[in-house]
Formats: sequence, structure tokens, C-alpha cells
Amino acid sequence: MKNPYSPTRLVLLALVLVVFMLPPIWLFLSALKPQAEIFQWPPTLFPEHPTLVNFINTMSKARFFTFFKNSAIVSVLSALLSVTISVMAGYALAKFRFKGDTIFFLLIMSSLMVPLQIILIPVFLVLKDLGMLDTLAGVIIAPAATPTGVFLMRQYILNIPDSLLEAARLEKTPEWRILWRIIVPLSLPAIGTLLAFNLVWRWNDYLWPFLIITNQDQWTLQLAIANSIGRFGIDWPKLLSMSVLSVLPVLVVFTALQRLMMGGIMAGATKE
Amino acid sequence: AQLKVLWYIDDDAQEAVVRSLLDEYTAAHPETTFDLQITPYSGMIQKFQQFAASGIMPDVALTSSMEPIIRPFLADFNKEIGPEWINDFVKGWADGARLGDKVIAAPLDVTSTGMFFNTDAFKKAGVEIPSQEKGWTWEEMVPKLKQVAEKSGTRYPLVWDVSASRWIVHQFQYGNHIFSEKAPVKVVMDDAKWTKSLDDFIAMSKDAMPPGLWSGASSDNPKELFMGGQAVAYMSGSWQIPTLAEKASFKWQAGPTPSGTVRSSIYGGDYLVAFNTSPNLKESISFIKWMTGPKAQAEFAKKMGVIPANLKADTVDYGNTMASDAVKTMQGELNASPVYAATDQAWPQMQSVWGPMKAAVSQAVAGQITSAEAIAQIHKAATDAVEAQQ
Amino acid sequence: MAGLTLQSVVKQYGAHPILHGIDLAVNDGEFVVLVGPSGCGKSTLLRIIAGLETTSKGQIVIGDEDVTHLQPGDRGIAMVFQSYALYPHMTVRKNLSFGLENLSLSKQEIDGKVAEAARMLAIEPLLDRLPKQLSGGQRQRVAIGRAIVRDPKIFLFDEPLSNLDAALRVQTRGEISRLHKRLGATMVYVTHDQIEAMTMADRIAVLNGGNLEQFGAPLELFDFPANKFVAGFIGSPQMNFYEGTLRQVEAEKVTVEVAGLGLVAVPVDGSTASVGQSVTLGIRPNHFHLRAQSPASDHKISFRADYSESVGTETYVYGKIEGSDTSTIVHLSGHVAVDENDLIEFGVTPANIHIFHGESGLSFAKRRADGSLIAP
Amino acid sequence: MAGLTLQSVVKQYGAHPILHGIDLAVNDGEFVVLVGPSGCGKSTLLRIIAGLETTSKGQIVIGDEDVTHLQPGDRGIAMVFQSYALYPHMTVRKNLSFGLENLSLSKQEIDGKVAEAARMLAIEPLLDRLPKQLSGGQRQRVAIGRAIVRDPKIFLFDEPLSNLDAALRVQTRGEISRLHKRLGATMVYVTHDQIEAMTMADRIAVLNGGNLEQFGAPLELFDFPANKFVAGFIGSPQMNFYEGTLRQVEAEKVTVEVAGLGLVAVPVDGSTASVGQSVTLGIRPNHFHLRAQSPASDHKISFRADYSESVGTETYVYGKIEGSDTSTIVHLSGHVAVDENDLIEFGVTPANIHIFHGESGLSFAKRRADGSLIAP
Amino acid sequence: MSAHLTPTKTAATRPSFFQWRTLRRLSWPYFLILPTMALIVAFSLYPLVQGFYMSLFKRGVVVLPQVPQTLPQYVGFDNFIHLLDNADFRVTLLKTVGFVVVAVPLNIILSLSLAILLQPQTRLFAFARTVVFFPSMISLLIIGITWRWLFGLNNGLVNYLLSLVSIAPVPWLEQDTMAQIAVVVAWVWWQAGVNMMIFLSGLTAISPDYYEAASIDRTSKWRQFTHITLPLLRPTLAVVLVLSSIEAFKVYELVVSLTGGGPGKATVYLIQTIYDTAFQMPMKAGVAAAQSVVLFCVLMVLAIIQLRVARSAK
Ligand SMILES: Nc1ncnc2c1ncn2[C@@H]1O[C@H](COP(=O)(O)OP(=O)(O)OP(=O)(O)O)[C@@H](O)[C@H]1O
Ligand SMILES: Nc1ncnc2c1ncn2[C@@H]1O[C@H](COP(=O)(O)OP(=O)(O)OP(=O)(O)O)[C@@H](O)[C@H]1O
Ligand SMILES: [Mg+2]
Ligand SMILES: [Mg+2]
Repeated sequence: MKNPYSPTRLVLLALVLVVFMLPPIWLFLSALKPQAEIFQWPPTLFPEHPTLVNFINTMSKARFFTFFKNSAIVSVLSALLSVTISVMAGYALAKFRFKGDTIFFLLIMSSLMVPLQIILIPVFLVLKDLGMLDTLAGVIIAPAATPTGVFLMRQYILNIPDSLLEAARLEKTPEWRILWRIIVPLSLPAIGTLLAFNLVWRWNDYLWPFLIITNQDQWTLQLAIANSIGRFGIDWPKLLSMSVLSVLPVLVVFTALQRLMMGGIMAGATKE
Repeated sequence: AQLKVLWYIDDDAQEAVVRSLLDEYTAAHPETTFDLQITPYSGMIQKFQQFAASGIMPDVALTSSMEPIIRPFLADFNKEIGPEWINDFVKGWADGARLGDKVIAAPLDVTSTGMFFNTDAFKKAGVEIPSQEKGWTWEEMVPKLKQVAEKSGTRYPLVWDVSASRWIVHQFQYGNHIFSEKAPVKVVMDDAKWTKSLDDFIAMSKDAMPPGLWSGASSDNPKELFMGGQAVAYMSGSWQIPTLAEKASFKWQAGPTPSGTVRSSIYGGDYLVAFNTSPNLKESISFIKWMTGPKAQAEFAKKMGVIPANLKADTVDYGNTMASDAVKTMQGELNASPVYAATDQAWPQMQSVWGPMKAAVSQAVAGQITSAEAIAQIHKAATDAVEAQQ
Repeated sequence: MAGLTLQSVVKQYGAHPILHGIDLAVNDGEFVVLVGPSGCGKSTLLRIIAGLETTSKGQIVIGDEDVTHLQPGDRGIAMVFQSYALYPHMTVRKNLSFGLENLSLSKQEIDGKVAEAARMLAIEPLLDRLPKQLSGGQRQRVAIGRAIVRDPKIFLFDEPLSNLDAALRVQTRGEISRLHKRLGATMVYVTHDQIEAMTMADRIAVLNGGNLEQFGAPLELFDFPANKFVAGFIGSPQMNFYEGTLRQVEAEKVTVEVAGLGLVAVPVDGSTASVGQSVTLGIRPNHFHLRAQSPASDHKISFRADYSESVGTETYVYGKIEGSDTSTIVHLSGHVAVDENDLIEFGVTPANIHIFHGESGLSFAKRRADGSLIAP
Repeated sequence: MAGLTLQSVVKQYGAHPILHGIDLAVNDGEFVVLVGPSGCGKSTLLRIIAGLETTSKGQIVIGDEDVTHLQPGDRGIAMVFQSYALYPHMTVRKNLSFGLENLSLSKQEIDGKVAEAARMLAIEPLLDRLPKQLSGGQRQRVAIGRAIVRDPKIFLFDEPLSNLDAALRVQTRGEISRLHKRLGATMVYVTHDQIEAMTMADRIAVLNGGNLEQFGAPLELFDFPANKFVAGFIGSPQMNFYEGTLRQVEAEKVTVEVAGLGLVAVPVDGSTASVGQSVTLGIRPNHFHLRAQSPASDHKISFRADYSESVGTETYVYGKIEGSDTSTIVHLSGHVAVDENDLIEFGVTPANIHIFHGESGLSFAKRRADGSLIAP
Repeated sequence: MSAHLTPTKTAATRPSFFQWRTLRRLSWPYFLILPTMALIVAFSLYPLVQGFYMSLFKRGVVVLPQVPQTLPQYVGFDNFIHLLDNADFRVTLLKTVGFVVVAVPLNIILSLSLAILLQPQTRLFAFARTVVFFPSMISLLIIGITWRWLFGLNNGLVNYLLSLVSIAPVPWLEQDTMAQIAVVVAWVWWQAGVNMMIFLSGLTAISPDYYEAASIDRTSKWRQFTHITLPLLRPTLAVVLVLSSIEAFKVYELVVSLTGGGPGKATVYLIQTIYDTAFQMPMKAGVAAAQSVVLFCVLMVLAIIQLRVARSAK
């Protein structure tokens, strides 16, 4: 009965679209400008001489694909790892009562409050002791435990009825099979969303790769983007084109996984 | 063996230059190969601290400052090559490589800070730029710049890199410097004089520079403004020459950099360092020696558009008269500079003053603190640094 | 198949006791229904049998084996949950075979068992559907099917019909009963639905506050409740209770004085009673007969109607017995027109009247039709 | 107080019609129950009356006022939701007063109204509790209270009891009925519970697929259903239906041939019928009488029992009429022992048999007890 | 009913490997939680404890045994005491709190409004939701740089657009308050999408019955919002409040790339101070550690408050 397209709503909607779309669009359009035009005064919104040269320059460097590949490997594997251990921990915290469960939960949540920036050197020493420096494995494993992920999974798994697990136990199902065949498939919406989140987090992450990686062969895109800010200035064409190129895959992944997002997980997130 | 070489760059072209030189060395010395590791410049300090904390060092690194924290790891070239070798280099920059009776770095290139002008704009406005020999003072130059800007329709008279080392040149030119020129290092600041110059600088920033440029948060990029023909003059340094030569769409020239009570630039540039933790120390030293030797220096300087640090390097032809002239002018500014233009920045203590200095100046320009407070902060940072080193 | 014996099973959560020592012996092949008010411990008892909860004290024996410390999966038990607990992401077929895959059976054996169960429950056409594509009754059958395939010694049901609507409930009730007959398996069934309990059970166990109040055949509980609680709990609408005082005690008969009813002589065993003692008198709503249709030997009662509800085939009249303050419900068959404040005359056969000790609530013993005395 | 009239109310969602033109006139002070299968549009109709949905066509008149285009708040109605929709974060008192605060009433007036409603519903001790601290029945009363305080012209109830357990349901049913008597308000009540409909309604409206099938007093619907749908829908267990063919047609009687039943003569108006036409014959489960107790004029039926369920006071027997394939349910009062495959002889009074046109499903008209003809 | 009891074979019925199986069953949850705990301890808690320990020393980031002046000196709680009379740190702390106090409510108001505005389930609104969510998918570095550029005083698009309608250039990043506002704006812009999503799920969880009941009661839209939506959204609000407060306290990358902390030090917040103190000043790592302890405690207190709020809302 309520018409969602009332005039006030549409005006507000237009405003929202402008405010939220303008900066990314500006970024994108600027990447299509030749260097001289990027800082031209008065500025142009639409490129006067649109060109793909910035992209071509960026992509024609063989390195770019290495960075891209590294980013992809890191974000995919790290996200998978992160989701896996989050599901495990979330399951344990949601469905088992064991000695210390609250303490574990509090410890995990408290790590949400530790910004990496303030513990860089101790973390670096740990990484060194574990032999993870300058390896993609380090970038994949070190940031994999996310309190947010554990929290989301726990909230979601809480909603899976106990009776399903009990039914399975009555049927003599081994615990690992319960996890793999019941908990995992039933948490798919949450897993999908968390996966999407993790992909984005890891893809956009700068600090961890910077901390771990020195060798350029293992650089991720974000390192390459940061590197376009030099000692004496910014390599704008490179920065812009890399930024745009780095955002595109995220957008694609998100659009693909968006359906999962809307339904499942958020409901879990807030059901306190 | 394979040497791990840590480097920072400004753009892809520079990386290519470095790689080609490394390849050249490998061609001549097949047993030595390189693993070039590029790091974002802003992360160098942190990287070095990580390395120091964990004791894993590269074999060779490029550095502009030899962070105090890595100094204990640096190989002594005096021991490895002999005490005479360092005398081959530009003195002001070579002094920075000394630590006590050691030489802990090899000068790679030298930069000079100075002024660039858009000569097209001057021509359009019908204003003359004085000759290098004649020079001019700030008081003479600023009104001229404004006049040129107005007449030529250029947006801004003056842009200035937002950087502590570009700023301190202005102080140098009024005889102000931070540290004693000779050991033992002491803070020798005359706060009143410093404050006066800072006041002048602030006035100038309000008068002739784009609004907000120096308050530290501006999104405006002095280089892009100048390159885009939006500024008449640009206070920067010799490293801009290659880009200007390649990309500027107008005629330009370097200098004369205005003077205060004296003429001054500031020594800048990069060093190569080797680490005594390296298992390949001998190879690293040989490479550094080659890289800073006359032949490689000339090649490196030509391609990078920098001033060779090695005095024996052949005269460099930068392939473009504007560029060659500019390099010569910039070099001249260095030669005309007082001793402290080299020593101030050469003291290791200076490394922990740059940060507070930039913050203090930009706060003063932003009006958050008075000039006197800003200078006091700089003074304190310097004093602290001296204490911390003892 | 096997019997099930609970020996003084005690359960407490923390210091809070839930079951106070339950003894229960279920025969092999018997259909036992557990009833009792909400929170009395029915589900807990069932879950203890299944092994989903541990006992605090006591033993559980299935067949000859003490299973008290066995894991749920090792007890040879199948349970049908109130929510069915079907795995929502698996097809019906997969739901049925999932548990079997834990035993080392060949694919063929599994398929065979699934097919057999599906045939028995007539869910063959549904095998490839997901639970969400099934109706409530179909889900119910799949849940039972999942229990059947495992060939358990004992079936446990926890209120399996409470999610179904009335019509489906009637139907499924019949199906479970027939299944029980066909499989001859031991079944323990929790419900709070009177009709389910009465129609399905071989024996009913009435639980109250963690104690077993009575365990017997449905009609025995209905006709010879052991105490006031069981009398009130079994039968719908509830038995009407009246407070009274014992005026006369004989071996085979006692006389009770009740406000509004006067002196009522009831043929029960008076050996445990003494004159002057307070008792409660109980009359089931359906034991009131219109005076016109009741024999002269009936006790006569005048009833003031408050309002009535008629469902076409039967009529409930709400009101009070003249001279008494206790609300009374009368259940008449057929449609009877009653208006507010109507005075209706009823007769009640003395043998249908129950008497309970005022304090303990225990029944006065009655004689069965065959003359044997029922010990409460 | 005011009556309510719906004039050819049509509702469609998109192109999909939900209500096909409902005409309904509810008298002032009447208690009308809406029943019908799930999805037939009961809730939609109620929400249209409340103004929560717009009509696609047609008018809604309350008292003398056309309210079709008024906002819900301006219609002078109150609605009790199935979920009660009590504001969970407000105390009972606040829940009751929340709606009143929208009218410009003084604090005193509001308190007065709340106190009165609370007294009427006996929820005074609960006024400072939150809804979650209430039992199901108490919540129900608060929800009603929230409706009462506003002094609405019309009360709407959407399955208000379906969340309660059986016992509470019976009790609350009585309370709503009494409330209706006391307030004398017009009430429209949606339920899918037979007994609720039969016991509470002044008149019942039977909806099916967006059409009004019949609107009349409960017993009229039970005894004289307008068509096969209503006949099947009203009464539990459902009426038994048998397919047959019309063999003989008279003004006051028709004769039908049905497999297993043979030729059955039924006293209905045959004026609209023709010989050879296919008809459906309907007999309610409780209209079967044991032969021994049925008069000779009854139609005789042999019945093969399948199984039976006994609830102490009544017995349901499931099986088939000999010679027929149609499942039949028989409802007998009292406890009757029946075994599988027993052959039972029943009699059915012809006047209790219903006949429906094969195609349209419309009833053949019957005569009331007073001899008037019931037009379907 | 005291029926005969079947004799039982108690002793013989226990499986021989009872102990082992029990052990395995009991250790299962620990096994599940192990990977997460291991990583969190290794890369978060253990370094944190080390950081706490560092706060008791006067030392630099790096300790080199071969260089005596880098060796830590135990100073007890001096570093904390210094924090108290360090005006700079106090100012930064206050500014950070100020940022949180301004940005978080704004963020909540905006994202809640967006959630309500974009709630309808049509394609257009679904698209709009994606658009609003999009910034959260971009790295903060890029966000900072883009906004810095848009906000440029002399070369920014925003001021250019303003100049087209003859509004004088606004010093977005050149004036203290404006720059602080700019950081808030960019941060809110970046975070709004995530919170909007959480609010949306909270909103859809509120039964429409309440609104219908209220509309029958003639309740105005605004009263419905304040008396029904807000109270029922309280658990969601608590979650969003705490998560985004923690996030706001940790604001760093955005500031560094947007204002670099300027103008002057106007937008230097806690993490940047800690970072700069530790990495740019000699022998100040102990002080930085003390600062992080303070930050951790503030966040902990916040989280505890959240637990309280969420519990009382239940
Ligand atoms: N995990 C638990 N911790 C503490 N008490 C519990 C727990 N589980 C159940 N109880 C309590 O044990 C008692 C019995 O619960 P149970 O579920 O067995 O009742 P029930 O007879 O099945 O009731 P219903 O008919 O409502 O299902 C209740 O009072 C309940 O509150
Ligand atoms: N918003 C809607 N859009 C489309 N169809 C709807 C909508 N709401 C209800 N319907 C359809 O309208 C029909 C009638 O729905 P309504 O809720 O009135 O049924 P009902 O009689 O109340 O059923 P129940 O007994 O299950 O509550 C159903 O077929 C339903 O699917
Ligand atoms: Mg239960
Ligand atoms: Mg409905």
C-alpha cells in the first residue's frame, strides 16, 4: 500500500546517489585523463582527451600482473583460511560449553581492540621467529584470525537448532562430519558474506603486506599503489590507474556475492 | 652471490635506470647478481627499524639519511677501502657519511635545493630575471614574482615544496643553523633570529603562495602546480630537473635562488650503505665502489638527472641545454653555500629533528602556535636528539 | 527390539533437581506415552534416555545392557524431535541415508533400507525433495523414516505432532499407531495432548514436578486415577472438584458432605479413612446426565447455568451447582439449548464419583468391573 | 457502536485477485466470525476493514460513514493481532496508554481509561510488567485491553488465540465472548478453529478463494450448509462424501443411488434437479447411529472398521462402507470397543443426509424444523 | 507400578577405550578453537603483552645489544606519569575522543537514515544500497587521496564547483576545524554503508505488526520512529555504536592519506601520535607503549559498556 517512490524519497535518493557516487566516479574519470589534464585548471569532470594510456602503461609492466596475482592469491587463500577457522571457532563458541569458553571468547574479542600499528615491531619479531617474513604464506596466515569473523559466525551458528546436532549425534555421526556436513552447509549464507568481507579486507590491506614483504616479487597491489607515492611526489597516472584497477575486482566479487549478504549474515550479526 | 639491494624510487623510469646499472655490473662481474627490493619511500624508516630489531639486513641499501638505528650495522668503508677513497666525493655530502673516524656510507648522488622559474611567464610579463652572478634577495624577488603572476595571468607567484629541508634553506640564508659545525655536536640556535626568519617565511607564504599550501594539510601539489603553468616560481631542488626537462610545456630555468644575508642551498642526495651483517660484505663493497666510481656515477647522474657525488666523474651531458644549465646552476648554489649547509644535515641527530620541524612550521603557518613556540619546539627536538645520542 | 528400564533416575541442573528418582519399566514392544504439565521434566527424561543429557544418579538399561554411560549414538535409539530436526539442506533421501553412512554399510544396503522405509511411509515420490518443499505431515513422516531406517531398539518421540494443524494431527496420529503395530518396536512418546495420549498409548506415564504420578493403561488412568493430580490432568474438560467432609465410613462405601450436593454416598474402599476428615470429591463433566435420562439411583444435582457452548454434536455448559461456589463444567452430547441462569437438573451415578484424601490427594480405592480393588 | 457494511469489496495484488467482490453486512453489536481455508483472504479482508490495505474496488461503510478512503487511525476501529503486537519495550500500562496519547486527552482521562480497561480484564496487578513477563493468556488480555481503551466502534481480531495452548484457549475464548456481551460492540473475528467459530459467533462468514460462500448463524451453517464446500468445512471430523447418481426426483424428496449405500431417499427439494444427474451425498460422522439404537425408518448401512480411537467419552471409528471405496469416519459417543475388520451395522436418519449438485456443489434445499425451505 | 527390574551387567558394559573416546570428545571444542586462538595469541595478544611490558621502560623501538645506549632502562610507571603531564598527548586524546563523539553519532544518524530511506525492496533501491556500500570496499589509502584531491583548496573539484556558483573557495583542509570536519565527513562517508547494512537487518527484524498497530492507534510517523523503531532497534544500535566507536578510535590510515595530520597537528589522532612517537622519536617507544595501553583501556571500557547495554536490552 505504501508507495516507495514518493517525491521526497526520490529527491533524497538522488542526493544520496550523487554524494556516494561522485568521488569514485571522479577517481575513475581522472584515470582516463592524460597526465597534463589531471591537474588542469579549471578542472574537467569528463576527460577532454579520454585515453587509456594510464591503464596501458600500468598494465604493460609485467610486474603489475605479478602484483595482481599476489593480491589475488593472498586475498583468496587468506579469506578461505580466515573463514575456515572462524567457522570452527564460531561453532565451538556457539554450540559447546567447555571450560574457559567465555575467556576464549573475551580474548578473541579483545584483540579487536588492538590496532596493528601499535604492535608492529613485536609482531614483526614473531613473524621472523616463525619464518614467515617475505613469504606470501605470512601474509596469508598472520592476519587470518579476525574477531569480527568469529563473532559473526558464532551469532549465525547460534541460530542453527541444537536438535539438528543432537539428531546427528544420535545417528552416531562423528563430530568432524557434523561440522562438515551440517554446520558448514547450513552456515553458507554467513560463510559467503564473511568470505566476501574477508576478500575485500585482505585485498585492500596494506599494513600486513608491508610489514611482511620486502621482496618485490611478492608485492601486493596495495604495496604497488603505495609505492607510487615517492620521495618527491606522486606518480598520479600510475596511482589513479592502479587504484581503479584494484577496485574493479572487489566490485565484481561483491556484486556476485551480494545476494548472500543481504539475507543471511547481517541478521545473525545483530541477533543479540 | 646474489646481493639483496634495498631501494626506493620516485617513478618507474628510475627503477629501470637502477636495473640497467645492476645488469651492467653483473655483466662485468658475473659472479654477482642482484635482488632489487623496492620499498615505498614513506616506509623506509619503519623498514629499517624492523630490520634492526630483527637483525636481518639487506646487503646494500639506498638511504638518504642513514637512520641512527641502522648505523651500528653499517660497514666501515675506511676499513674496507681505505681512508683516502672518501675524499673523491663532494665534500659537503661526503662529510655526512662520516661517523667519528669511520665512513659508513658511500655518496651516490648529490642534490641541491633551489628555485625554478617559468621563463615564459617572465617573458610574457616583460620582467627580467637577474643573472646568476647578480642574484637577488627575497625582498627583491617576491614583488617581481607577484608582478609576473599578475601580468602573465599565472595563478600563483610562488610555490614551495612542503618539506623541512626545503624550508630550512630559508633559515640557512639568514645565517641560522641548528648544530655546531664541528664536533662535539651542540645546538647553536639563536631562537630570536630563527623566529624572525620564520615570521618572514609565514608572511611570504600568505603573500605569495597558494592559500593553505604550507599549513600541512593542503591537497595542492606544488610540483603539479608549477608543471601545470600555474606558478611563476618553484622552490624545490635539482631532482626535479629530469621531469621538468621531459614534461614541462613551457620554458624554465633554475636560479638564481634568492639570498637572505647569505646565499645558501642545502646538501641532499642519497648514499649507498653496506651492512656488516652481510655474508657478502666484500662483494657488496666492490659493487658500491663501482657504483660510486667515476664511470658509473656519470651514467647514473645523466639518466637520473642528478649531480654526481664523485668529483672525478666525467662532465655529464644531460642531453638538453635547459637541463644541463639547471644542473650547473644548482651545483653552483651548493658550492656557494656555507659549511653548515652540509654539516647540519650530516649530524645523525638531525634525523629526529626533521619531523618535529615540519610539524612546528606547519603549525605556525596554520596559526596554531606562534613562531616563537614553533622555534622552541624545534630547539627542544634538537636538544633531545643530542641528549638521546649520549 | 528391547525393553527399557529406568532405575531411580535423578537429574539436577546445578543444585536444582528436575527429576527426583524415576523408576519406569517399559516392556519390549510397548507404546508408552509420557504426559505431564509443562516443565515437569518430560523432555528431560526423554533426552536422558537418548543420552543427550547425562543422569545425575540412577541407571538406564536397554534390553540387558546398562547404557547409562554410552554415547547417544551407541544406544541403539532413534528419536523424533518436536521440530523434526530434518537437515534442511539435504534431500529426503539424503536425510534418510545420512545416519546410515556412519555405519559401515555398502551403498546398496543403504539404498535398500531407505527404499524400504520410504515405501513403508509412502514417501517414495518425495525422496528427491528438500524438507522445505514438504508439507508438515510429510516432514513428520520423513522424520519418522529417519528413525526407522536405523532399525533402532527403541523409538523416542518428543511431542512430534505439536507443530501440525488439527486435521493433520489426527491423520498422523493414526499413522504412528499403525507403524507401531507393524514394527512392534518399543516406543516412548511425549505429548501434552490428552487425545494423543489416550488414543495411542499402551500405557501412560503421568509425570508431575519430576515425579512419576501414575503409570498405567489409558482407561485405567481415566477411570481409576491414583490421585487428584492424575484425575485432574487426564480427561478434558477437566474433572470438577468439590471440597467436602467425610461423614460416614463403611468398608465399601463412604458418605461425604459437600456444599450444594448434600450428603453423597460413594461406593469406594473406606478402610484408610476416618470420619470428619476433609476430602475432595471429583465428577467428570461427562458424567452429569440430564435428570430425565438418568436412573433414579443417581445422585440428584441442581445446576445454575452461566453460559454454554455448542459445537453441533456436543454442548458444554458452564455454571455452578446451586448452593456451591465452585465453577462446574458439564459436557452433554448432542445440541442442548441452554440460556443464562437456566436451572438444570442432573443426576450423577455414584460409582462415577471419585474421592481423594484432602491432604495427600490420593484416591480412595475403587473396584473394577471384575470386582478387584484398585490400589491407588 | 456501529454496524459495518462491505459493498462488493475487491482486492488484487498486481493482476492477482485475492477478493472477488465481498458483500457483507454486519449488524451493530454483532459478533461475526470469518472462517475459511488458509490463503482464502480472511486476513486481507480484515486488514481492508482496518484500512491497513486499500481496496481495489468497493466500499466500506462503518455506521453511516463511508470510510473507504480514511486512514486506519480515523476509522474508529481497534484490531487485535495474531501476534498481539504488544510493544515489547513498554510496560502494560504504557502499552494501553500509548494509543490514547495520540488523541488530545488529559493525563487523568488516559489514566482513567487505562484503569477501567485493566479492571475489566483483571490485569491490574500486571500494569507495571513488560510483555515478556506475562503468560500467553495475560498477553492476550493486554492486547484486548489495548483495543478496549480506545472505545472503538468495531473490534477486529485476527486469529487471536492461535498462539495459545489448548487449555488457555478455551478459557480466553470464554472471556472474549463475555467481553462481547458486556461491551455490546461489533466484533469481526478471524479464526481457523472450528470450535471457536461455532461457539463464539452470532454469525459465521465462510470465505473460500476470495468468495463469500455462506453467511449465517453457526447451527444454520452446520445443519443447512449452502454448498459442499461449507458442508465439508464446518464440522469436525469432516462430513463424509459419497458420489452418486440421481435416480428419482420428487418435489419433496429425491432418491440417489450410491455405491455401497444402495438407493437412498432423502427429503429435500428436488425442484432444481433432474434424473440421471450426478450428485454428492454427505453424511456427518456423528449422524451414524448403531443399528440397535436407530429407528427403523433409518437408512441401513454396513460398515467395515479399519481402526478406532477412543477418548474415554467418545469414539472415532475409521473404515469404509461395505461396497464403497470412500474412507468414512464415524463418531460415536461413549466408549465403544471396535476391532480391525469388525463389521458394524449403522442407521442414518434420511433427514440428516445432505445432497449437493455434482457440478456446482450447491445444496439441495432442505426444510427447517418449522417447515420453511432453506434456499442455498 | 513398582515393576520388576531387569538385572544389569554394569561392569561389563563400558567399552575398554572409554577413556580415550571421552578425551577425544571433550577435546573437540578446544581443537576447533585452537587455530583462531593460536593466531590471535601470536599476532595480537602476545605482542600486546610485550607492548604493555615495554611501557615500563625508557627505550627505543629497537634494542641492540651491541649499542649500549639502546638498552632499555626500567622506569616503572614513569611513562604513564609523563603522559599525564604531557600536554600534547592530552590534547591528542581529547581530540580523538572529540572525533569519536562527533563522528560516531553522525555516522549512526546518517546510516540509520540511509537504512530507512533505502529500505524498500525494489531494484532501484537495491542499486542505491550497493552504491552506498561501495566506499567500504575501497582501501582507505585511495579514499583518503581521492577526498584530499576533491577537497583541494585551490585545485579541488568541490571548490571549483562552488566557484561556478560564485562561492569563495572553502579551506576544507587548510583550517583546523574544517579539516577536522573533512576527516569526519570522509570517515562517515566510508563507514555509512556497513552500518546501513547492519541497521537494515535490524529494521527488517522489527515486525510490521507494531507499525500497523500504531497506525490504527493514529500514531504519527515521527512518534512511530521515536517510540517504536528506536527502542526496538536498541540491540542493533548498541552493536553499531561499539563497533564504530572502536573503529573511530583506531582512525589512522584515512587521516594520514587525507590530511597527513594537518593543518599543523589539527588532525593528529591517537594512533598517529603513538606511531610517530614510537618510530620517529629516539628512545620514545616506551612512551608510545604507555599510550597504547591507555588506548586499549579506553576501548576495553567501551566494550564493557556495550556488553552492559546489550544485556540490559535483552
Ligand atoms: N539446561 C537446563 N538448565 C536448567 N534447567 C533446565 C534446563 N533444561 C530444562 N530445565 C528445567 O527443567 C525442567 C524440565 O524441563 P523439560 O524440558 O524436561 O520440561 P517438559 O516437561 O518437557 O516441558 P514442556 O511440556 O514445556 O516441553 C524445567 O523446569 C526447565 O526449566
Ligand atoms: N502483499 C501481498 N502480495 C501478494 N499476495 C498477497 C499479499 N498478501 C497476501 N497475499 C495473498 O493473498 C491471499 C490471501 O491472503 P490472506 O493472508 O488474506 O489469507 P488468510 O485467509 O488470512 O490465510 P491464513 O489462514 O493462512 O492466515 C493469499 O493467497 C496470499 O498469498
Ligand atoms: Mg518438552
Ligand atoms: Mg491470515
